[in-house]
Amino acid sequence: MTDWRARALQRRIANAVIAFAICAVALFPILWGLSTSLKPANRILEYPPELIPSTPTLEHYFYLFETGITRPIVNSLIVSFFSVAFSLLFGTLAGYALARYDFRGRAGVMMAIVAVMSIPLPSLTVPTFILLALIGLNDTLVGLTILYTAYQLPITVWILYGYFRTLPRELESAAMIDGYSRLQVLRKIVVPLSGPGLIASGLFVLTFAWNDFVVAVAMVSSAETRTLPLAIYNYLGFFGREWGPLTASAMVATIPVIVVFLAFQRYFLSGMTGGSVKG
Amino acid sequence: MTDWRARALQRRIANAVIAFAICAVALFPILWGLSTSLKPANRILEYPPELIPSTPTLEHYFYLFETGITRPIVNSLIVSFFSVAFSLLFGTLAGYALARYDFRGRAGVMMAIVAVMSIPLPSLTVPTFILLALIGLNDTLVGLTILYTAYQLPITVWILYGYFRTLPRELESAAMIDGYSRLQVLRKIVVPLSGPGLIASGLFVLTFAWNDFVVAVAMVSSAETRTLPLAIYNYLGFFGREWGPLTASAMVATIPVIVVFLAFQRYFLSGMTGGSVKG
Amino acid sequence: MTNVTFSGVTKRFGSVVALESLDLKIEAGEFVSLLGPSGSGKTTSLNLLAGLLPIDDGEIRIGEKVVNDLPPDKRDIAMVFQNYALYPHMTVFENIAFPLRARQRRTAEDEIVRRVDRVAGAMGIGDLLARYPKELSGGQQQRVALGRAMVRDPKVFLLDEPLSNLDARLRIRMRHDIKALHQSIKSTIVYVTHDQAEAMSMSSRIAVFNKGRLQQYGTPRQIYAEPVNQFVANFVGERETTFIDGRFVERGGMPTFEAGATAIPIAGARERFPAAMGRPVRLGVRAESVRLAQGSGALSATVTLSELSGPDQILYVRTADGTELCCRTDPATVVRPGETVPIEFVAGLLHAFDPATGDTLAKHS
Amino acid sequence: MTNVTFSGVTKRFGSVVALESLDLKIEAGEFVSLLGPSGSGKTTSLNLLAGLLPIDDGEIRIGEKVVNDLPPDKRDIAMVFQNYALYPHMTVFENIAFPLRARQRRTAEDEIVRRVDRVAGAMGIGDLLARYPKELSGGQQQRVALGRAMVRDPKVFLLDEPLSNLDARLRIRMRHDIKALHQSIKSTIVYVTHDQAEAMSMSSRIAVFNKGRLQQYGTPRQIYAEPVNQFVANFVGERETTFIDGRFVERGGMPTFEAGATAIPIAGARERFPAAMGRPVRLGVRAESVRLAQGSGALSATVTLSELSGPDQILYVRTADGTELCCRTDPATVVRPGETVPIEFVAGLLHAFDPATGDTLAKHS
Repeated sequence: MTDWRARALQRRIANAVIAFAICAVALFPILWGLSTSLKPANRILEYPPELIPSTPTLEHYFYLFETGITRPIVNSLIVSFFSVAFSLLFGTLAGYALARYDFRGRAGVMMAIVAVMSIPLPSLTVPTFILLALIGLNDTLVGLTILYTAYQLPITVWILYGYFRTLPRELESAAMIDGYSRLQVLRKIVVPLSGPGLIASGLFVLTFAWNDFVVAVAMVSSAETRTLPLAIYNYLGFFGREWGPLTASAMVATIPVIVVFLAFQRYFLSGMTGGSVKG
Repeated sequence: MTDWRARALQRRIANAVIAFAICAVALFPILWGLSTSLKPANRILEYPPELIPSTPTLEHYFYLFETGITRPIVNSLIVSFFSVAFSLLFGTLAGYALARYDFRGRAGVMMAIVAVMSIPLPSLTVPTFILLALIGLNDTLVGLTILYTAYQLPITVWILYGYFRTLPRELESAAMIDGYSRLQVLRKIVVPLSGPGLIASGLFVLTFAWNDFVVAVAMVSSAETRTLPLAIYNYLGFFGREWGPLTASAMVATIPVIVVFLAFQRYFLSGMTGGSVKG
Repeated sequence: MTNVTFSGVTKRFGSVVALESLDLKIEAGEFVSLLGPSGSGKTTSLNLLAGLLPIDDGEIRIGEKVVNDLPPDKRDIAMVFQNYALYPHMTVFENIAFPLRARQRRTAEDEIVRRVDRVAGAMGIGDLLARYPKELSGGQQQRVALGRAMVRDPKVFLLDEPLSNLDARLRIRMRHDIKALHQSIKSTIVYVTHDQAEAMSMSSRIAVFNKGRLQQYGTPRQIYAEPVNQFVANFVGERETTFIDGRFVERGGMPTFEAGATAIPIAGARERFPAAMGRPVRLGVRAESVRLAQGSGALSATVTLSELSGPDQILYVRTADGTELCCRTDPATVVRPGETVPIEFVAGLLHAFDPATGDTLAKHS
Repeated sequence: MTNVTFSGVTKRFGSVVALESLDLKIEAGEFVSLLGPSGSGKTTSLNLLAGLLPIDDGEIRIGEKVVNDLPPDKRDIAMVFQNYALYPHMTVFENIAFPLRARQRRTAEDEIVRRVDRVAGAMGIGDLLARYPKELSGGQQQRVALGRAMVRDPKVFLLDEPLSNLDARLRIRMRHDIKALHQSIKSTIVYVTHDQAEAMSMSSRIAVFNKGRLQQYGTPRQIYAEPVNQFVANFVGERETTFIDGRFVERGGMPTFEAGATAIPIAGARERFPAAMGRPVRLGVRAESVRLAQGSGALSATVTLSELSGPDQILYVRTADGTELCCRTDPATVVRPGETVPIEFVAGLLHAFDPATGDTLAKHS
């Protein structure tokens, strides 16, 4: 065996180890959560823990629906859907304006956007709570949707801005020479070509709106407007640590998001790492 | 005035309006938070609210330090620093391996990474709490650092992977022909050229570790290990809604992050929108 | 088929003058190239004509109509871009049909199909109509872009460096195809390029730009053989022109160019450069202005390199005083580096300029 | 200054054979170009020689030493990349000094300064040493990359399409400069390019690749004048070669090429293609193989286009049976599209191939 082949083999082994390690670290918690949610309550805290439950049960999942997790799921779906829709709508308009017009103050706008993306949520929660209370929208799904859209608009604008900048300007010049208005260009040329960018930013908003606990806990007080993350934390707090329902509800919240992400991951990657459109 | 000029003027006005609207939306909550934190307690909930406090006071800030916010600040600094350091170290190694070796299973690794980035934190919190408890690291800063690093490693790997892919491979071939080992190439060629990518992913980790409430509230029970976001929520919970100290502590948490972001925003933007290095 | 007129057209970007008071008249059916280095104003001129940039001063007419204030889609033009600007989410058919469908006044669908088929046939892409742009080669994308421009029978075609993304061989073929296309459709074409070879081979007239100003406007032959100034002489031609400062004097009845210690007799120089005798002159020498001399009495030079260039051989030679020149010879002539060869200048292919202004001293027809 | 030998070198990527059993001997001090279209195996050969890819089969020697298993830095080579691969975070000085500093055995700092200065002087970039790569023009970056390769006096220089990012004019100048550099340092140079003009003008020998196989290896003159097969004949030369299928027959004592209804008398064809008489032949015709005939009796053709190409004129003509040919003429000859002109073929510049195999039928020296 030559040096070259020995080194190639070493390299392959190193690669496999790295790949395995990354996958393991990445997926272990979620798999363990799944495993835990399928164990009977009395075996969850056993030491040493079982990786694969020997007596799997769906009892915790049934319990969830008995204790009324349906309403929070519907609430979360509504809030997430509209947050994504509004973020994409306003994000597209603002991102396109920033990407295509070289106006004075653009640098300032971009800085403001970055600044907002960096603001800790707790800092935003307080003033916005007061705001919502003043206009009477606290403890409503409308209020929550407005907040999620507002919080996620900067990152949406910024991802779409980056994506639009990768589209060749000539595509738009060509369409305008051929008779499109600026708005038609945006709707029929830019948007159809920005699939990956829209998906990437949409997934960002979706993940946030679907998972948010911090904002919701401050804004929501009644059971009717409770979202899924609040419901999950319920099992952490009110009845003591009920590990079974807790992990089961976490899985209910997690699996859909993972499915959506995996379905779109190709676009997500290319959306974040820049445009794939070449003139 | 010609058509062209009329349209150019309309466009300029539209731009100015958009720019102003974005800045206003973006910065309003934070400015209002700042304003609120400087108002005396009895004027905070006044209606209509004052935008600029007529009788500004630092009383809430003094109160924060009297009630012992120093320790949480130090804790947050420690945890944030080490989380960023470890994430960048492991993220660089893994991201480089993924970017440069075309091995079987790379697509699987990337999918796993994306999957993990999409997992709601609450789902992760529960299993990892059990894990940390088992190895005796719950309610310690070490445990928190490990968790933050683990949670943020996927996005770090992924940003750096994207960045490394934009570096021309020939730079590394050239250095290897001239006598560098693979590790020297990574240390002396790749890392120095990846400043924007490192800064972007470092800021992601920093923001998360500095701002996290969800993980910390589950992992931390003693006052000694309390981090800054927990301290802030203290003012929300234990003593009723103390708006003054609440907004003041939110400002204490926010201002440093915004300063750091603005200092690095140039790199952050180019780090996320792809490499700026041309061969 | 319409003429185009620029009258005193000026464009500034901030404080930079990108185009200064351009006057240019393009006749109906002409193929005019705007040639120049980057930043010379050629692309700015095209964008002003297309309506993609507003005009600061002056007037552009297409036909008799002043178009200064018309938006791009009202100018009845078609444009082909350097990167082709094909819509990636549309098939070749949809790309070519786009200008017909995008207009306010819709074309009937069967008319669209008929027209797209005809254009695709003419461009030799009839079998690609169902494909997407990313499935095509560079040359095929180019043809689709041209087809899209042709489908609507516009008054003027604007082509912005359409060949610069193709490789050398394909570029030469497309040069021919575009020129053949022009002959068959007889439209007015305005073609922007920085490649002098493209402009020379395709155009009926060339406008040479430098630093925002029009330098010369004429047929390829005029531009090549009678450059009005040093910039034009240097910019056209495959290789850079060598410039030698000196003066023309009379020596033994023969016009002679003196540069330092070197004296080069040039037969016919008096007729070609009547204004140049007895004054400081900058001589412009191209590879074909230099040839190996048969007899003696000519200048002698040392060969430093020889290179084959297609069916020619280029010799790089150095004269006694260190001037480097190129010399075009037949490849059958075998010369080795280091050899000394006699060379002579061909008056009719030389150029002479005023060293102060750079303007030509030749008597042009 | 060392020779390089490929013996039966094969490289596969998965099931694709990128290079098949290459045998190639490059003499010490030669300038050899590896020429071919993309995917032909030329760049793979270079990467195998550099050690950037492992060899699947066969043997590569640098000098007497088999280097198959040596890592790149142990092969004593230097490489220049298409994108220059300058380190953006280092100054020009640090870039050029890099190969000296990166080696295990360090060079003394004053020796480094001395050597970098010498190389920078030779490359004419002595005043750019403190700059960063992004502050340089493309041509300057190219010179820095060459300087970095030269600083260490390697056994072999590998150049991977180093000129393809430069514009036409600069490319021609750098061709000359690199060839002059080779003459002064006399190192062995292996140069990869897809541009036949570069290979023709610079190389002492050219290896033409296609589809992973070496097609022909010879001097530029041989490659151009005596192509061994149809691929080589078509790939070298500025324009594509026109191929006409037909046969050579004897007509009235004159060798005549018959293609369909067309009969073209070609004086001297019998001597040039002794094996071609009376059998099916594919004739390869370049622009310089066709000229305007003086007398009568020659083939007549209609001019479709004429283009100026530097100091030449290329006529595109179409014969009665529809064959398209190029014809190189003097620009002084004024011919308008649509005119009919008499043309004739120059036997010594024609090529003939076996239509079945594509191999040449010419008698080569």
